[in-house]
Amino acid sequence: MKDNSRERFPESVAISGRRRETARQEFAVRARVLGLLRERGPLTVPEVALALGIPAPDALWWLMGFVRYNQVRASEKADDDGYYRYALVEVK
Amino acid sequence: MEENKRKIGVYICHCGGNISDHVDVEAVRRQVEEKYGVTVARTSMFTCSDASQNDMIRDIRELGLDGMVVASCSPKLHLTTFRNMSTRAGLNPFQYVQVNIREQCSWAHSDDHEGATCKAAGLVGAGIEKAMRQEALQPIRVTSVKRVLVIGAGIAGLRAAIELADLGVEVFLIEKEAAVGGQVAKLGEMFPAGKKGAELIATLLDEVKKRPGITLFLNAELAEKSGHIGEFELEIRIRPVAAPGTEETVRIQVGAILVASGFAEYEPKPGEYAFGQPGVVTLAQFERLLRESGERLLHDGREVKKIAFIYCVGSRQNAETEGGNRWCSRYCCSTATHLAVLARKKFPVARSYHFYRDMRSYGKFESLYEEAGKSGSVFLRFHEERPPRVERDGDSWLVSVQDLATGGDEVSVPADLVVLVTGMTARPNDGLTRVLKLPLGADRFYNEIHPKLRPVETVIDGVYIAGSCQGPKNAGESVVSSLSAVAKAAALLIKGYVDLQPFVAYVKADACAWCGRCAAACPYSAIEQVAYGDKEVAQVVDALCKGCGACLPVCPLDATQLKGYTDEQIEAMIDVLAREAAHEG
Amino acid sequence: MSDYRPRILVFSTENVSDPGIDLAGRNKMHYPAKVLVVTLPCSSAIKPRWIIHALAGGFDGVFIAADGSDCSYVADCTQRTAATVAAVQAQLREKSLEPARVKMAAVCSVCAESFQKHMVSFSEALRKMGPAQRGFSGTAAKVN
Amino acid sequence: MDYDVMVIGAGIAGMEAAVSLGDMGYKVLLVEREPSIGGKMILLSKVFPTLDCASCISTPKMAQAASHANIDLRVYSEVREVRGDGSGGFRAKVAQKPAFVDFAKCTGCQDCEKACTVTVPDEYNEGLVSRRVAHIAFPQAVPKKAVLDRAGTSPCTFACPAGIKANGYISLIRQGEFAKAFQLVLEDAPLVGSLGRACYAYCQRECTREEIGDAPHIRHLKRFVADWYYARHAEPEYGPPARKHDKKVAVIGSGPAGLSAAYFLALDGYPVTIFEADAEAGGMLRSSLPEYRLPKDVVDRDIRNVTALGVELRTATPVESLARLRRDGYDAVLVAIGTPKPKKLLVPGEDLPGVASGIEFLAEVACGQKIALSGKRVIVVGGGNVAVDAARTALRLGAAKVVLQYRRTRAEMPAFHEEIAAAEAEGVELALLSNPVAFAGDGHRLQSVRSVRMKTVGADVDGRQRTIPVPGSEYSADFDLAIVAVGLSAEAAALRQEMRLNRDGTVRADARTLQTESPWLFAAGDAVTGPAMIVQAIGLGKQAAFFMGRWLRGESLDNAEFAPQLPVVSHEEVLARQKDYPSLNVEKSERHPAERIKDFAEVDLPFTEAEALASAANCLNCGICSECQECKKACPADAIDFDQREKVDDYDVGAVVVATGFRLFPAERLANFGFGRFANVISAMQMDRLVAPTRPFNYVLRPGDGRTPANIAYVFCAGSRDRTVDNPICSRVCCMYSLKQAQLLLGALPVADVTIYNIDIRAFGKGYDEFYEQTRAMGVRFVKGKIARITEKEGGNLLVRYEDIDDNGTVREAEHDLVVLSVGIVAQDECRALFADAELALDETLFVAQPGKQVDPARTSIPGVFSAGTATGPLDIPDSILHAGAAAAQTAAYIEKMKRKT
Repeated sequence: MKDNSRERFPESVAISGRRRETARQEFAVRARVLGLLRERGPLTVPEVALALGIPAPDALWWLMGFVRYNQVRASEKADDDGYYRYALVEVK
Repeated sequence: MEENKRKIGVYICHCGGNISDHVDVEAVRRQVEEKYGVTVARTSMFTCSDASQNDMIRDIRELGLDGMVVASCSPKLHLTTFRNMSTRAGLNPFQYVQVNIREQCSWAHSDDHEGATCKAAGLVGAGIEKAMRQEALQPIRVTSVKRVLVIGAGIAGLRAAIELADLGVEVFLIEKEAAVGGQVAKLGEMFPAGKKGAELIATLLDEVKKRPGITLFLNAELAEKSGHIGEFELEIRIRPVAAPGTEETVRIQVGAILVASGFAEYEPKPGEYAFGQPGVVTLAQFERLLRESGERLLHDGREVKKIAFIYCVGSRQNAETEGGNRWCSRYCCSTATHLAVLARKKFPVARSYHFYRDMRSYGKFESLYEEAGKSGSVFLRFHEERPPRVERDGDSWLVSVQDLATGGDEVSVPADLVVLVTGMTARPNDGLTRVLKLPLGADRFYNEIHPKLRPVETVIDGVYIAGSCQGPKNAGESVVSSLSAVAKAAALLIKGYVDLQPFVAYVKADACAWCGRCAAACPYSAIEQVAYGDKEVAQVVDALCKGCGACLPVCPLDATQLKGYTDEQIEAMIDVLAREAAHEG
Repeated sequence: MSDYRPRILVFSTENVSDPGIDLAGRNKMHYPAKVLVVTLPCSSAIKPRWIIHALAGGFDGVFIAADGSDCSYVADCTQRTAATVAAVQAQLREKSLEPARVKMAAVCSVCAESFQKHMVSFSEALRKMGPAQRGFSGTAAKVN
Repeated sequence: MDYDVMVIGAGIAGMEAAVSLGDMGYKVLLVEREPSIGGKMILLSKVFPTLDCASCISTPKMAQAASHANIDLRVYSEVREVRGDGSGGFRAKVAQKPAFVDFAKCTGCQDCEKACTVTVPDEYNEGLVSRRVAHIAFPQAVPKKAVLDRAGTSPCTFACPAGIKANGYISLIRQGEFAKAFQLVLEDAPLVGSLGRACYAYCQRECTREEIGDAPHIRHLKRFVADWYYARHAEPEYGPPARKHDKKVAVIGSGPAGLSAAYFLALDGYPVTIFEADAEAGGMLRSSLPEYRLPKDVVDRDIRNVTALGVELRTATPVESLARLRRDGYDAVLVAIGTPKPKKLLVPGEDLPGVASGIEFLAEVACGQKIALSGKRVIVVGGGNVAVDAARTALRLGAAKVVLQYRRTRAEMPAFHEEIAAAEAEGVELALLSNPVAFAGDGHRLQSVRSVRMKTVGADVDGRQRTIPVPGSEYSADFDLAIVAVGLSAEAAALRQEMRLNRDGTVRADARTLQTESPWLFAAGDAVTGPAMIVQAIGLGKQAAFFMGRWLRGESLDNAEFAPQLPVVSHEEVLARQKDYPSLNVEKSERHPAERIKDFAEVDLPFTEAEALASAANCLNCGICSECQECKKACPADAIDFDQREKVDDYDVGAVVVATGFRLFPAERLANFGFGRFANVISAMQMDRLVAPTRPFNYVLRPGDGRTPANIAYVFCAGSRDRTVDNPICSRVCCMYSLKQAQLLLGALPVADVTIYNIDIRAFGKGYDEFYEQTRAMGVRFVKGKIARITEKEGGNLLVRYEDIDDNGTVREAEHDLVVLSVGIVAQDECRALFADAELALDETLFVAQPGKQVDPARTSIPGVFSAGTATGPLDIPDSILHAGAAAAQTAAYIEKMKRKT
């Protein structure tokens, strides 16, 4: 028997390095993402990714972070392809 | 009137801006300050701070407050804080009312300051109305006798009795049969510990005998029950071995009852997989055969070399076409693989063939399955709609199946012995069920209140269920649940009393004209019919009432009331709320 | 009439729906401020009389945030509460008031979003119906 | 005995055991390492087979555990050690981890969370979304208290002698909060603009990212915020603070140390007067730093940050006598007079006209004296910053040739290497391993410099290469001007007579308090340390102000800790957090050398906003918390406490219940399945979050591109029943939780297809098989299949290759748009290490062993220690709760037995 399951199963790193980096950059891209939504209206994740030239998983990540803190709102329904649109929440 | 005037203190919290940024707390304070019955109304930056609490304590003492309202955050956060503060100050803690103007007001309406302020005033006003009509309450203390009746002296009952005795609780342990041990006593080598069932039971029985606090009655059944949690009056009927045909009745008083009445093995219907014919046995019969065989594994005088196990007999049945035992019996997969391993070990010539649907060797029992495979067992999976066929083949049997693992090819296996891996069913216990009024599930096993919240409790307060009477379990699991029931029963009895929350229902006897609707509506059988003057009325047994209020809407005369939620309180609250809501601010 | 804002009384339960309503607030999910909550131990306790009292006394609608299947008191909580609602709705019909003024939905401890949506849509529905008071003109309303 | 029993872990089993024991009347210490109780269950969506909401089931239990009269709850705490006490009980060490939040004050309002400037993956949402570093674990947390994640002090911040929170202002810049970033620097040092240009930036050298590239340009970012702020605020936005104290302070010297001390004392509410001998304030900042590095208007603006506080600045006012100052009514005096005196080479001809000291040369240029060097040849002797500055200044004054002469190698030049490179780029020639031996002239002026070549002869005590002259290597070269910049020392000013001095002429003061032998007299800056960096002087000024304030208020200096910091985070620790570091590449830009030597305009060009954002985005947040102070400013209850530290308490407990739970199998170990590589391969726990009402996304979406999945696959036994990954046993819950999720998914996504690849369906508990049948009836597809490999197609869909068990093991492929790995459960075996003097036996899968299996389910190998719940192996929730109940009963029996013994 090995000594410790930490060796067998090192603490799960489900939160990969990429995620941590993506998280860190959240604020740095915030103005760009919000600016884009302000300019172009509600967009889907792939549209945001394409417009800013960033990977789609990152675009999703950032949008969800903004949704969480009420800066961005998701549409009620998905479009026919299954994508929701994300709109800027205008602060009064 | 004036002398009855209540003295309510009101504290409104800023929560450092979390409330006061959206609610004009000073305006709310001014508004409630003038209310009838309000002696003092203050605001505070943080009502939960020590300083504020000390102010409240001072107010309670110096102004002789008999009611307190704090309007701050959700009661989930600070109800206990302020109840404790009230207690410290000498105010009855149940005369404290928490009003939530943060989560349900300032935060929800941070977009509407006027609306939020108006609503806060309403909510605080309603809280005051509630407090004004709130009498002082004491927790309901139910005395309990430190005795438990344990029904069933199988492994679960024996183990529970020992533990209860060790916790200083006196135990009456009754067993319907003439011997203790239930199903486990009949078993040979068990998994995973490798101990024999009989040895296990003998050890437990020794422990029982060592403890003077345990009284064991064999051939005994519960005949009558009255009373309630803490104080049940019971009648035990015993058929003495010494005097067959006679009966003896023992009356005992206990605080709780623990039912560990066990299960029954599924008995295949005649013809089910050729059951009833020679060479076709149940799991328990095979276990016994294995245990009792000497040098060679013999059945009906013939040596058994090839064994066919057919799984899920009496379990996972189709409701329409089969017996309707829809449940999985949980213990049988592991037991069958365990027995196959044992058979191989004891009789190296024995080969096992397993006809199964899903191998449910859950958790660590996976190793049994692995071991069985390693020791030569062959596993053939069948589809539920195409069960194996068992046909006579000369002296032995031929078991055929469309083996799914080989793409549905028909595979036939000759077998000297066919073992039907039979499941568990509820043990018929109509008498006990009737005496205890225990609820049964669709599967006829006893039903717990909630599998996660209260897994060993029943709707009858003070009556616990444990072991396989609640559902299929192996021996170890039965013990786990019986010990769990011990913990619950001990919590109830160990102090000699139980404090129950005082917000219980009550019946206004003058208004009541017994119709029985409330009693029927009560899920806890907490309402009795009693004489009152020259009429019959309903009465709530405080000790049984959980305070859900299910009896309120059914009373045509508004005679049933719930403390803390009386018609007067609720309607006064509604009136204030309606008035504030009417403000077009 | 356009700025008429319906008043809604919500009956909620301590352990199940109240935390859900709290969560809506915590998440700053806005709904009309004319939504006021009275908390009970279990939705099976709600009396038709209270609902009528509320509608007679100035509320335009009553919403029952029911325990649903998460109730820890009463196994058939939903059916019982539904029976209460049905009884009240029958009384409303007698008064020629819309039965839809009384609404019930299960709100569990994390159902913040559904609560908010219920409040917004219920409020909108009541706005279309107009004030409930007309059903209680004259003697019916005994509000102090 | 402090407690009858200690329960370790407040998941569902720990809570159940604690409540049961509490109900029995025992005093319970319930220890939970997370900030909230509730364990993993509270994070689930719904629970099988009844589909109750996990939160509705858990929260009443959590409330009960938290408010139980017999339970003392310690959240965010860790048991460090348990030792037998020799009589059946135990002695436990329990550490309260610092949350940096005073729980007694926190109201759970989340204002800190909204203000926080650092985002990290949210572990409570299985990394699917971000959360802030200041956070409340999850909405149903009990207690509802905020916690700050701090790994320690970031190396940049830790390195700064002035305690400037580099990580903090970078974090604010990244947010676009330039004004706040400026304010944060200003809180630690008044001279923001000067530091943004002329600081030697220890922070930069310590930056973890220096090792892997694309480090943020820390100092340049500071300059960026100073420029940004000064451009918008020509004057400080504040005036003098309310005067809180009457005692007056005199500061002698207006260099960085004096200004800094004056600033902090004034902020503290003291009246301060600065005495400066020179005509203008600023000390070396003004006199020796050339304009092209630090424009004078920046120095002026920086100084106004100090004077705006009402600090009186008396320039051209040399102090001759400390005693006089005391008589004039100053209660305390700070000496911050620096080291203005140039050292000499002590070679012949040094006093010739045409031989100048570096510091004087720079000062003359700085105060506007016209020095024309057109066509002249200049030699600068020395390798420090003053030397380099002098050389580059000489070039800008028109010198035809500038030689920088240094007696050691280039690597050993003490000057900032960036500056040396810039000097070379501009045309300064380096004469290394060379030393002047004489200055020769015609009696009126310098004409040539005679030098000797040097060679290295091994290292001396401080590790520097020692050099000696090479015999016979003397040579001579013609120069019009020689500038000697070989160091500075203290000046023999008159008032030095009144102070105890060290041998080297520096003022003798206590290293910690900066107090001298005369209690009212403090000293700071180069006057104490000898020549040092600006930022060091600023730091000392601040330190002196701290202790002077205390002394003036009559408070003891003995136990006062100045600017306590957490230990520094190691680079290894930071780099271990992740594997790859994508970055935004930004280079700072500068004027072309040929252009810049034509005037004294700044060499470095400022960042644009976009460059600043990008550079700041590269910061790794080594401390996790950046210490930006935004939470502290936002908290209405003043609950944030950066000085909180771990506290360890000892308790005597009668018995111990180990309810430490389990861990999920790390899915990335299943290399063939692509978890962590393919965005649309997720773990079942992630799916549970996605279907939970408190979900991380607005809906059930695939993480790859936010599309609603339409064809979802479940891979069963991912990390269970698999010897190849060292976990041979069945995890017991995965079948059922997956069935539950499938049902929830079909409810949420009515058009979706769900396929379950499984070997057996282990629906064994009460109501489970019925649930399975119900799931089948709902249309979920069950395939008996072993997954061999998952590959990702373009667009994010996944190809699942499996052996079809029902078809003779034929290998097939199917396409899905989301794959869920039904990961198993493994042991959380750290609990074993807690027991110092006894062995907590584990079974072969490292779960806590149950030696009394059949009849003593909660017994462990240590008498008095019991196990509860999944610490013993995989269990579903009902079985965990039952086991916890059994643990409570057995623990109670043990306690009773011990009581009877005594």
